[in-house]
Amino acid sequence: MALNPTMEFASAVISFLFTIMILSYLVGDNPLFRLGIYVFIGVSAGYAASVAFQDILWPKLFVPLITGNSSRSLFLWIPLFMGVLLVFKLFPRVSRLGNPVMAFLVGIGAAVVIGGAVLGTIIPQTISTINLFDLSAGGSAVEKIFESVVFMIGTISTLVYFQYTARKTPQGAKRGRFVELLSLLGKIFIAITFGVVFAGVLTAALTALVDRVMFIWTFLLSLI
Amino acid sequence: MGCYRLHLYWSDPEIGRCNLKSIVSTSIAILSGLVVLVGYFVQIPILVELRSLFLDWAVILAAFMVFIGVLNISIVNISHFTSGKKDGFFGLMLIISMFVTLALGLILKPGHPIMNFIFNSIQLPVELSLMAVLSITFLIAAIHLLRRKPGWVSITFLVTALLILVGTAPSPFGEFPLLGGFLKPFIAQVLAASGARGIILGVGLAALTMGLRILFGADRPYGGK
Amino acid sequence: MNITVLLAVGLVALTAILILIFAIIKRKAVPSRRVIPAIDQLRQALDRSVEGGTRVHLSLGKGRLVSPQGAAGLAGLSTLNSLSSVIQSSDLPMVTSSGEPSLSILSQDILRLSNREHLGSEEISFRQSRLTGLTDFSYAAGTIPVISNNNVSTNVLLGDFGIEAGLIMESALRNNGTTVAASDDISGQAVMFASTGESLVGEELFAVSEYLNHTPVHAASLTVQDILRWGVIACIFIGAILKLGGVI
Amino acid sequence: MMADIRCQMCGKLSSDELEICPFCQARLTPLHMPSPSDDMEGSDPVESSEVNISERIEGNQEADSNEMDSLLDDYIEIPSDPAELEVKEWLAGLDQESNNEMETPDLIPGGSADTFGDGSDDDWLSRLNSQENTGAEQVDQDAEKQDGYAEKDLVEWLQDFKNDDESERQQNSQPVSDLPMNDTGSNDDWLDRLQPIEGSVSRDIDDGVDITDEGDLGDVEALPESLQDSTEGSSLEEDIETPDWLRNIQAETLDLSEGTALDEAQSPDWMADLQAETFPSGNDVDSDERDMPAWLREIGADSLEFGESNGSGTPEISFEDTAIDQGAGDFDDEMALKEGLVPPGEKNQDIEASVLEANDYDLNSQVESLESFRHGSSLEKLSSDESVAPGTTMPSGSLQDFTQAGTSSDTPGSLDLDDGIMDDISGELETVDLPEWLKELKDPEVLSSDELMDAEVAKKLDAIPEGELPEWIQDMQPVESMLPQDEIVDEKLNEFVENTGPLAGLAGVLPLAANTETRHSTKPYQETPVLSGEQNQQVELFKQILNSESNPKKPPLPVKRSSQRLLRWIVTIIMLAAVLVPILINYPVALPASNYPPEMIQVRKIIFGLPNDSPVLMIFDYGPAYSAELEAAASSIVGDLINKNTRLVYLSTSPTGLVLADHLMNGVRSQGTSLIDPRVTELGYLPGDIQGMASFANNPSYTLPVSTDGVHVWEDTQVLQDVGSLSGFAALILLTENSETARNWIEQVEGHLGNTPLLMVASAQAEPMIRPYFESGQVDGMVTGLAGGKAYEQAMGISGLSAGYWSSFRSGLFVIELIIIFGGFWSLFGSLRDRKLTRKEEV
Repeated sequence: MALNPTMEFASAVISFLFTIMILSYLVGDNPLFRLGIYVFIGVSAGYAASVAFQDILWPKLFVPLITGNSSRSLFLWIPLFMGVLLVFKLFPRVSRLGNPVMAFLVGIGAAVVIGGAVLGTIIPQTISTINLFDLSAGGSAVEKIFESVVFMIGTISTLVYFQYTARKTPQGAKRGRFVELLSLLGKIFIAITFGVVFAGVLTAALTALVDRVMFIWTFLLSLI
Repeated sequence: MGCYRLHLYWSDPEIGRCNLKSIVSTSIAILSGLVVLVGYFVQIPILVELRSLFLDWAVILAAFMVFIGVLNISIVNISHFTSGKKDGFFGLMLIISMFVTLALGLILKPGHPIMNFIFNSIQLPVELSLMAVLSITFLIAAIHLLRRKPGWVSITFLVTALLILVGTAPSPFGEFPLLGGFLKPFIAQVLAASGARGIILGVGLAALTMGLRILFGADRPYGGK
Repeated sequence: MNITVLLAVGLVALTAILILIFAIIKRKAVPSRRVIPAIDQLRQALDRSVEGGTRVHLSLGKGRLVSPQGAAGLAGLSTLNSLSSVIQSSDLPMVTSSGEPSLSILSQDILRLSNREHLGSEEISFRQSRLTGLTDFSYAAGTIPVISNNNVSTNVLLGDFGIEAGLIMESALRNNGTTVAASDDISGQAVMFASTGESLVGEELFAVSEYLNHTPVHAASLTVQDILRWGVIACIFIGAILKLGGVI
Repeated sequence: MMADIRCQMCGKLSSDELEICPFCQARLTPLHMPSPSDDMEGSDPVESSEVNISERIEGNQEADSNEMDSLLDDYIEIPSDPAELEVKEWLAGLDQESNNEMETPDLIPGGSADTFGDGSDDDWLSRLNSQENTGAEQVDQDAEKQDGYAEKDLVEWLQDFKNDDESERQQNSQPVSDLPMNDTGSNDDWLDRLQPIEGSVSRDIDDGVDITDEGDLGDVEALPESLQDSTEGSSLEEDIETPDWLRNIQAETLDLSEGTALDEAQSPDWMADLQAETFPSGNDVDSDERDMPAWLREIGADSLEFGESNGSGTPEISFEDTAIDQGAGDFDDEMALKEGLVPPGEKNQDIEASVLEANDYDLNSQVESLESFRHGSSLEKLSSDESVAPGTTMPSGSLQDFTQAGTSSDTPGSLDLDDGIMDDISGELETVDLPEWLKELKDPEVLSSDELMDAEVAKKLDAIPEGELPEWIQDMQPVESMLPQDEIVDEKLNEFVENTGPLAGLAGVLPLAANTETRHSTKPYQETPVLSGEQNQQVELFKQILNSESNPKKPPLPVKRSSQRLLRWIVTIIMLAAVLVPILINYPVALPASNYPPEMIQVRKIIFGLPNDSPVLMIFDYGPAYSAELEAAASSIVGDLINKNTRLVYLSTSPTGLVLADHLMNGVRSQGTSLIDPRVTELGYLPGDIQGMASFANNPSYTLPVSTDGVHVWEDTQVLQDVGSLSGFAALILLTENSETARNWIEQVEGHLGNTPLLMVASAQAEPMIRPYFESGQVDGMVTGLAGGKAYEQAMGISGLSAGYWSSFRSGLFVIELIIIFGGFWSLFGSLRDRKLTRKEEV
């Protein structure tokens, strides 16, 4: 839904002001920056809360409870009650009343974590590493094998790098030579991974800088 | 409560007293977790239904959590303002902006032009500006890296980052075909991806044991432990 | 039930059994672990904070509890549990920040319990455990004043962080604070690697609590991780050979 | 009580009915009638002073022991005055005295044997700390100005002593006024007599160490401290051979110390005790002199006493003078050598140093104070070595009582304790208590220790018949064999003929003068064998502990905020210029992208192959911070989709995703890349993260049945009527900056897509994590970041949003590369320089 020109100009002015406020942090922490981030925190929280109400609580809880159309409406009194109990967490004296609800969330969260780790990470990532050696996928076999072997070495050595168990020696806890060698290799792969990701982060951030500089420039030009 | 160690669980009378409360919470956590976990693997209708129901409740409770968070932020910043602490005025501005946005959002809905106006005028430019600030911050961090932790790992990190950056866009002096055509893809698609996979697998293993510790009742953050 | 689900069930069951076995059998043994420099640096920083009467700040990230990123938040809470007992001896109580309301509430519970165990009082201020924002960047931006206004000398970032962690670490740097950081997100890890003296990589995030405060179950879970690690490596190796041979 | 009598010759116990010792034939009972004070065992100071003599002799050297033993024996055998009658009783009460020691409280913390075990250095430190507190309390008592010493005012150690001897005092049915310390009253008497003397001492000290009379209490209070200190200190001299008969005495008495062998490991312990005793000064000393540590005043007092004595010009005194100088020098050099605490030559400044540095309670200065104390105690030791006559030692009885009161049964070696007492006697003699009986021997005025000594020796020797050489002396011949090996008996000694006393007319005996001549050569012998290697190690360890405690842990080098700020400003200016300049100078934007990545080519193929009016699902899962990058990457793709008149349906799992989608659509419109109005349907926000994704993947029409406009899009012929599931879409495009979100979506929709291609527009920072899914075929095409967007536009032959950013982006990227290169080298060289500096510092 497009805004009318006046609103667009007002939006541009406010955007310009807040952009300057935040970029002033490059000079140093200052009241302008503080004002900018505090207002930003408030707006983002208010926006998130309004989305939570409009897109979750209202359609999924209150509407079914009010209309009673939902087949699960009977079950919806429970989360409502749990939600009320959660509010007690804000008051230290009665905060324990909210513990069972937090326990419920933590328990479900733990199950989601386990399910995600096993079904979403460990098994798929292991299988896809194995599938790299599928020569029927096409391409030069030698090149594919080379890449797959390097890939496997990188994955394995990175995994080995994290091994915690070590032997007690007079010089302190030490891992075996083979493990140390592999973990050294893993360290290289980790450094390379971080380097690549960091380059991506820099380019993403640079894009934002370019966007802001261009916005400021175009806004100033529009004033002239 | 002090009843966070399994081996202490029944020893201390003080602990014993609090066990009844914590046992209820722990049982809820374990049961709800087991239901959802088994529902992942076993397609028993009742379990699947329960899992779906619990997940829906979790989504609703997460929405409640957002409002509790709003109240939390309000309490902290009001106390800042009333106690005349540093940033008290900014805290007041935060509360005003938060409740104005929330009120408008509740009345007009998030998709309304006014809400979009607020978002596009404040949140979007601020986040983009913070991202722009990060570009300078990360660049300075890269400069200081070898000073902070000199070593071949840091050098590898910087050289890799440099190669990727050079391969991302042609330099004013022209392009390095070998870099853009072969080296960058190899580094990004093989070396970096393999390292990333190793890290992700490791995190997956750790997350698995972490989740199981909670289902065992060994870690009970809901009880304070 | 397909093969993937069978594998998943077997893996979860095996992990659970191994953790229980090691937690019971090795409950009195303190296993030998490799040195993690970042954790040593964290210990030193904590000592300096306690001796110097400055504050320790733990940031728990933004990982929603009911999501795969919740594991990182739970690991941060587990570490908070270990830290809180250490920090009780400091003049200034530690302060926590988070970008997720559930983490904020749970951290308040932990600090409250810690206060009761060590100080005999459950009183904690909301300022001590703060929810600084409800979105990624608002959380990071809201943490900047927490660091600069509270005489914080040690910053511990443990949880789900993206590149917005750069703002927190920049603030810590400007306040001459020591930062030890870990995230489950690789982008966050890369940024932390570049911005801090010593950073924890990948799964080391989940090992901090055991390194700081040994408990049988945590020790068992680290041991089991090592066992599973080699199991996965063996699977990859054997699977690759079988794949090359066209067996699978 | 008096079941046995200890023979003063062999030290063995014999029945009190015997007159001759069955072991050495020495006479046990003197030839006189028992006095009323026979019952006063343990309470008389002179009694223990006898033990002091023998024990000190043992603690020093055999030659001295023999000589002094002879004097002692004569003195016992031939009593001549009332004082001697009492002497016998004290001797008889030796055991009782020792037993009393068993009951005395432990005023020397750390003296227990178990503290020596395992060289538990931490224990010293903990004791140090505990002592610090008690010490502080004592100094607080010092600060109180008091008139005389009422019982309530007695300082801690004195109170303990008083309590310990309470039982004995009960037995004093008829108090003997001429005995000091026979009850609390007498206790106060001698203390009262102490006052004026202390005053004079204080005045004397004023020359050297400025002390006012206010510190008197501190002086008296410090007495047992110094005694305890000396006691511990003298315990270092236990490597000396002792004759059997002395060993027996030692054995008997050492039983009291629970068999604590005088092992070398004691060194750190007594140092700890000394250290602890000095803490009061360390804690509370300020410019006010009254807070000066008590032991310090003693040193000053004693030193000045000796100095004063020198002035009197008596032979012993002149001898003492030289001995003192030599001894002091020896001691200081020795201490500096052994402990390395203070360089040689600074010994005389130690006292002032300790006082000055005590303000900020520096443990190192405490150690210096300790050394300075030992310096002082050494002076006393030397002087007491010269004044070996009984008369000299008798007054120390009162001190002995204090000491025993202040010595626990587990103090390592009560013999050392007595040694220590003797060390202090000569120093304390003039200033502290002169028992009544001794006063009777002299004029009313206070005498110096040397005069006292002369008088006593003369009295005893005159009482011995001339020409008679007691048989025990003959038994002990030849004297040379008893002398230390390193001692050279010069010819003068043999030529010397005794003309007074029982040895009159005999040559080659060991007169006092001869003894004093040999004294010089024995000094090193007395002082040298103090610390063994292990003890030195422990002293070093102790010093390390003190240093580690006093030196706080080095925090990491603080970041130079000014240089940080400057660097930040410079980098900011450079980057802003790099981004702005291409805009200002209208830098050509039509530069080619680096290359056409294969994943982007796949996207182009798929978009190009989409039929018109086909439904395309877009998922906006990125935050506002990444909107610039992702809009630049996706705008041309969206423009193509609009141009193909596709039915765009979008949703978001991010609360801000929908408004960002709106922003993108508006951007595309404003860019004018689309030819027609987009047919866009907003499905809305999909909550619940992975659960929501799974739910939508399983049953999209159930999860999001209506659009944000309230239209039932799944039943609307214009929108999604023909689409029942994800596989019904022509393409699914995910826009995200988060690899986790991408992974979750990939995993959830994977089984529901059928032939529907899954495309991804991702941030450059997520590329390495998402790329494997493209490699594995789970993702059919991908455009990453601004570069990917530019490449796509270039491939499609259009100039969109990314083209507008491109020139500034390229310029900024190039500058970043340069900054990383030069900044990296700068940091590398800087760190190398730091390493060199660190190595130099270490060297």
